[in-house]
Amino acid sequence: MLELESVSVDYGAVKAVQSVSLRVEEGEVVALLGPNGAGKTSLISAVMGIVPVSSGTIRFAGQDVTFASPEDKVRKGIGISPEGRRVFSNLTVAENLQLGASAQPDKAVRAEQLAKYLEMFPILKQRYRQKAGTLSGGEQQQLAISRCLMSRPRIVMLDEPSLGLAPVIVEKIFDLIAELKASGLTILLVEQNANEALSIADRAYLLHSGRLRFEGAAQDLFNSDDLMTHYMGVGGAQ
Amino acid sequence: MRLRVSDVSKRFEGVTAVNSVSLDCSAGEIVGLIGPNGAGKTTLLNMISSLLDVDAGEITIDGRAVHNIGPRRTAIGGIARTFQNIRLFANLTVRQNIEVAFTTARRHRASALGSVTIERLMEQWGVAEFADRKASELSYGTQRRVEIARALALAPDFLLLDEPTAGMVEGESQDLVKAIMAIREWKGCGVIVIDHDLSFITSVCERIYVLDMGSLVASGPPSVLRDDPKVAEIYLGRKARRRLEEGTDEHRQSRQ
Amino acid sequence: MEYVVQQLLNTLSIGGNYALLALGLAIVFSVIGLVNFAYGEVIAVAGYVMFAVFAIGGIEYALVLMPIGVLAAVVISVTLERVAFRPVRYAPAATGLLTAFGVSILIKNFFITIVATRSKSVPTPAWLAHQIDIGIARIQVIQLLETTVTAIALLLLLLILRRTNIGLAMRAAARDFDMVRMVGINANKVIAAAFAVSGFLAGLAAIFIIARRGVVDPFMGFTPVLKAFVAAVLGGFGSLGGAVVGGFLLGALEVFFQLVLPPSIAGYRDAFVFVLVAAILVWRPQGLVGTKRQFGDKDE
Amino acid sequence: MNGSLRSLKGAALTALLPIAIALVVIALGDGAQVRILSIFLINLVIVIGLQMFMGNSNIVNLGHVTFMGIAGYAAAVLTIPTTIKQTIIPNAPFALATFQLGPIEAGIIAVAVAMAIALIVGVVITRESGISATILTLALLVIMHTVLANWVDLTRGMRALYGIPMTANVWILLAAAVAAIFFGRWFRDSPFGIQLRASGESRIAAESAGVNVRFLRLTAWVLGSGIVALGGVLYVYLLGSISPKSFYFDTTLLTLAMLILGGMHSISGAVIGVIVVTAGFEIMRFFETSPIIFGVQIPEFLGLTGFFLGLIIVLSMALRPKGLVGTDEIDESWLRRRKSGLAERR
Amino acid sequence: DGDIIIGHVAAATGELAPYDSVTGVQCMVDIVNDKGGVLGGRKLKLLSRDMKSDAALAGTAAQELIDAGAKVLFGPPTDDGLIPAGQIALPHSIPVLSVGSTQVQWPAAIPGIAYLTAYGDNASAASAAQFATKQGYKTALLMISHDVGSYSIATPRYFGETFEHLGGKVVGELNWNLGTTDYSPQITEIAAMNPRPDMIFSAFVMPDGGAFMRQAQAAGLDIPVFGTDTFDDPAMLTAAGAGSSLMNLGSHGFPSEGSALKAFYDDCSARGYKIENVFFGLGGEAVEIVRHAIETAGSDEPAKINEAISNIENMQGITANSITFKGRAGVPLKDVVIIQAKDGKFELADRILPDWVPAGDSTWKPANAAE
Ligand SMILES: Nc1ncnc2c1ncn2[C@@H]1O[C@H](COP(=O)(O)OP(=O)(O)OP(=O)(O)O)[C@@H](O)[C@H]1O
Ligand SMILES: Nc1ncnc2c1ncn2[C@@H]1O[C@H](COP(=O)(O)OP(=O)(O)OP(=O)(O)O)[C@@H](O)[C@H]1O
Ligand SMILES: [Mg+2]
Ligand SMILES: [Mg+2]
Repeated sequence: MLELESVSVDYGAVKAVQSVSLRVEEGEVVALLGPNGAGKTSLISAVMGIVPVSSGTIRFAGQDVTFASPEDKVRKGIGISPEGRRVFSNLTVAENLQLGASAQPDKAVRAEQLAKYLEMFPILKQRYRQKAGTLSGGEQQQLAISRCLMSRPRIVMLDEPSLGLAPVIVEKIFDLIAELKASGLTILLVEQNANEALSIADRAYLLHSGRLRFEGAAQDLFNSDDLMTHYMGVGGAQ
Repeated sequence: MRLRVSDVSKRFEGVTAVNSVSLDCSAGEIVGLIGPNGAGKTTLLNMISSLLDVDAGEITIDGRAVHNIGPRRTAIGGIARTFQNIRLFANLTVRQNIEVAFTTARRHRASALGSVTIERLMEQWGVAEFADRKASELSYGTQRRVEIARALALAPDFLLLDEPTAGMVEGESQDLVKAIMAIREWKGCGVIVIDHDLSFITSVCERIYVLDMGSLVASGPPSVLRDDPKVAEIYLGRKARRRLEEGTDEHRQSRQ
Repeated sequence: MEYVVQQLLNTLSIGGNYALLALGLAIVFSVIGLVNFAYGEVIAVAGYVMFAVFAIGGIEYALVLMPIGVLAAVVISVTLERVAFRPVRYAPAATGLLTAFGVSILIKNFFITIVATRSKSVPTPAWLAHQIDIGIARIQVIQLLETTVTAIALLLLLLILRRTNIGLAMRAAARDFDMVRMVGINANKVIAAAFAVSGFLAGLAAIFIIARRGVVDPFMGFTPVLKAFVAAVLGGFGSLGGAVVGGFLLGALEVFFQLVLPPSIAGYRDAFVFVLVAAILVWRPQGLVGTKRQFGDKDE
Repeated sequence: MNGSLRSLKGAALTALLPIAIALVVIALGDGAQVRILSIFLINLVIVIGLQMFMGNSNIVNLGHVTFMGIAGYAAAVLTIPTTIKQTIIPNAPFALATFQLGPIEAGIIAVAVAMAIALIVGVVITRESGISATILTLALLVIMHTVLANWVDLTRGMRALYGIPMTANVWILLAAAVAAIFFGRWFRDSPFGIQLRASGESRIAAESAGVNVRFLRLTAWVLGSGIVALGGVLYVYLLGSISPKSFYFDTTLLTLAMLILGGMHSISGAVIGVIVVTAGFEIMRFFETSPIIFGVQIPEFLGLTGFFLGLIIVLSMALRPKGLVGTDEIDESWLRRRKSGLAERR
Repeated sequence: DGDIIIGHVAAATGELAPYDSVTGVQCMVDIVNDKGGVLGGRKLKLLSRDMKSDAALAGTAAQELIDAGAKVLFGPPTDDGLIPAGQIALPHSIPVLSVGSTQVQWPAAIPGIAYLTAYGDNASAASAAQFATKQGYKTALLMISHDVGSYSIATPRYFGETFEHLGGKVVGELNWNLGTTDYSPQITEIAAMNPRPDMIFSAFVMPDGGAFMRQAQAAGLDIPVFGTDTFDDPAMLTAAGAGSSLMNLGSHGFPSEGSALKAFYDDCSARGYKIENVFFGLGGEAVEIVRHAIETAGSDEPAKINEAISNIENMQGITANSITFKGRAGVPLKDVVIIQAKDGKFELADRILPDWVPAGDSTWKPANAAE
């Protein structure tokens, strides 16, 4: 469904992503892992089109969307919960969710999605008329995730969705991901929480210094002590 | 020295963010503050650092009231902090970022300053190599360390850390544990730390306080996390609880 | 008392003009944080286009000229956004301010070079100056129009901003442009829309200004926009309701000091007005309409 | 500390360019060119004064020219010979029409008066942040202008005051400009300057690090106003006459454009801005006089200077939104560029 | 001996531009040269520098022009630019004539070399007062402003002084501010005066005066509004629209049939110049004064030209039939034309050499504060 072919991203002299090829099939959950500064966020931003791709092509549902605008991509069915949450701080929770649904023309679907996420994250219901900027960090994260699902996209890219969340909510998020997966949604998941991510993903990519170091079944990465310790610092030794 | 928060409350139109919470922290102690999202942890920290006024209650250091005096006087009074969303001075260099606080310390906290220098702080926090780089050019983890170094440049009696491990990979969190332990050894200051990384919290804290919906629901040694069913219910969820019970090595455990 | 009623009506229409312009400034400020000092030139462009159509095209029907003027203001406003302000959209506030100054200098001197430093006349319809007797006072058509147009424009704007997606998107784009795009909205269009609305308001104000002055000149926008700035800040910059309140308040202050100051110190009118404005700002830094709140470490 | 040595060197480096320009013009230029140089040097002083508050506190200041005006008028009224004062401002308050001071005493008093007024209004202005503060500075400008225009007994209203001994020669102006560069750089790099800049980036974080934001803003405001005031004194000593029109929006915009165009956060930016705008302005003015170039008479085009000034501002802001020099001093960015080869990105 | 250079420190752009005229000067220079120049065949040459309505730049421009060999300087219309230019000219004894200024005190600032081309404001205001009295007006309201300078404050008070000297009464003063769009508060105020004044005198500038008259007329305030030369501009007529029927003014000259001004305008129109307003005529007059002085002095030496100008007596001018500088400290004695607007056109109503003129320096105290 989403296909990247030798995509590179530069920020001036900094080569954040170097010739990365990656694909996400329909209905799959794909984990994208890597330490700080690996280039995960840059890659996702490039897919969305908010940072320019310096070379390579991006295809979505068979179409070349390398140079399509972010808004077009969202309307085609790509959703994103970005790094740093990026809620509209001067709008209320309700207004944030309303904007999240912009790409969904069907009113009924919008209403249904709204009801669903307000139920899943009751805190959003309680803070419904509050300015999003004054929410706590974790509340904002929940809002960001709900917002991107409001339009019922075909694929979502979640950039560290568990960041700053209490364990109980993290659990909820992974339950949600599992549920979304079951309902057929395609998911590209960026996580520091490698274990959780790999346990839910079908396939995984490991990124380091802008280059791919692993691609394959999630379970294989999970079982590779070497890779995990070396790149993710998992296990305590560095 | 003892920082004491007594029956402090804060309301934001309609929301009681903090409801009559009391806690304390002594010099040399590392205290954890945990709780679900929106529990009021950051709000409590904001009140201790005087970024917010308390609606009721008081905050004292050795009996001297330090609430509602504004962030500047709080800082001079010996309370330093970091922010959940990193707030560095983006266009200043790492050295200058630290110097901002250091200047305050030199003028107002000379006696507490001892042998602290900007260079030493940068060494200690592993940012010396970036000394002349702008804060905005650093990676996330490095920024966090600069922020802590800046807070320490105040030679504080109490250090407040708001989610220092957020966005760090596990290896980095482990390093942070050591570094925070070292702060205590070095300056003997008290530390209050908020975090959602349980292995981090359990490894650094002697005591923890658990907040929920603005109220204190539990406190005690880190084991309350495991032992108090209420905490488990509101905060941990099934899996985290299971992991805690089974041991701390997350990676290996869950791979079985 | 007839005199008092009459002066109140005068105040309303003067304030209405300030309010229109303050609103136009506030909407752009609230969307991209730009302090648009080139706004006066948008007014001037509206005027000069009307002049050109009259002088070259020979058209002197107000009902044709006026819509053309408003349209010109919309077009220039949107064009300026595209060519001048978009490149500095993410830059520090001072940069946008200077770009606006630059645009202002450029347009002003364009008129000086191409047309003249001196004023040029634009025909205005006689019916605008007609007087309507309303019992105790007489009101001119133009005053009536100005007050009602302001009221309608404000209501419409508030409706748009509060109720429609594009209004929400405008307010959202103010904080995070890319994120607006990432929820599937063409944010460039949103910002262009804000400038279009701003230009529309300037066009309306321009019509009233020109109807009163009868001529256009390169410097015509300066004073009204200076006042509009003060009005916008008085009401709380970025707050649209505030801009309107600020506009009327400033109008009232001016008229008040115009009337009560004895001739020996009447020349100090602007100093009195601005001292009072400063006092209000110091008393309520968030503006008359905004509320002061504590945010702690959170963002507004 | 070695930091202050570095900023001293930086200031010297920054001052080199205006000094070189001045020496060349003095050696080779005609009367008019020396005059242009003089005004350039005065603008340098004013723009550095503006930079001190605006560049460090990150608050746009539209009111700096106020202090140029106050000091200019104070110096004028004090130095005009009593015989002239008796005819043009016989009713001047405080018996000002009855005595005359030398240019140095008068200059010192004028700057002191301006700084005292800056202190009083500064207490109010520095309370505010962002656009509110900016509009307060604008209000200040309008109020000052209105007072100058109306206080006829003292200022002669909009009519020019004249008879001021023309004591500003180009060497004095050069010395003042260089001193301003060093002072501005020293303040910027001093611990207080750094704290003030920090508060401009994040007020919350700065206060939490113990920064006394209001006090520092006020300090920068008063010192900066003092430098601008010095510029105003020199301006009247150069011109020999003075009228309120010189201290209003045109001057405000021009000096502001110089600062922002060069880069408001650094002294190098201020200097480069003044140089570039002055040079651009003079080049345009040359074309405006319909010169003959390569045998072709360029047609006269009034308003060309303004047109191009606008164009240059818009273009350079679009291409270099942070100003020509950027946020750092020139020497700082050189240093950084040299070092960045060493420190690699993780 | 090449061309004799006249340097013009011109307000070509900026807010003073309507009150200066590079083209009027240039046209007259062309005419003089076409007629064979001066001193038996030498040509005049005009160099102009735009001072952009900026005082400091006026000084620079003066220096440039003197460096370029100017023997005479023409200056901008206000003293803030004239004085720096004059101070630079003074050591060279180069005479400085302001083309458009009517400010009586400015020549005193640079004594000995400074001249107005126009009459002083006191003379024009006195002429207007004399005319108004003749029309039978008994009470007058003064509209003043501090924003423009002596022109907008002193001129109305000169008028008031003369008007009262001639037996009329000033019934009040109202303030106006430069750039005002809406004069309704003042108009309502005047309409409520009881009894209403017979006339209004103001020194409005362009285009504020037009706006005021337009709005006054629309509000049914049918009182004549007097002004001076800033009103003498076709743009003012159009700005005033229907309100131009209220307009009366005292100006420098009127291009009536057979007048020197008409001839000058016609000649210049034929040469392709565009006559904007009466300052075009003053520009020509300034050149004529200099030509006259050079011929009289028989030299192009600045000091000699200066001397000759100061001794001019009863010279035939362009706007005025007789110009005298001798014994007048730089402010010429000229007659004033009174113009009225009828059906959107200016008409000559009278030509007056005022019998009584108030002293040149008003203290600018408000008229009614004297009691
Ligand atoms: N706007 C930018 N300008 C310059 N360099 C950048 C920019 N954004 C990111 N980088 C650099 O690009 C590299 C990749 O960053 P990126 O944010 O994509 O990493 P990441 O894998 O998402 O890391 P993290 O886990 O910390 O979020 C880093 O070295 C970073 O410093
Ligand atoms: N300035 C404010 N205005 C209004 N409500 C606020 C403000 N600050 C915090 N709140 C509300 O108070 C509650 C507590 O917020 P706080 O930031 O203290 O939570 P937290 O415990 O730090 O959560 P997290 O772990 O998610 O960061 C939240 O529900 C939040 O919405
Ligand atoms: Mg990332
Ligand atoms: Mg928090």
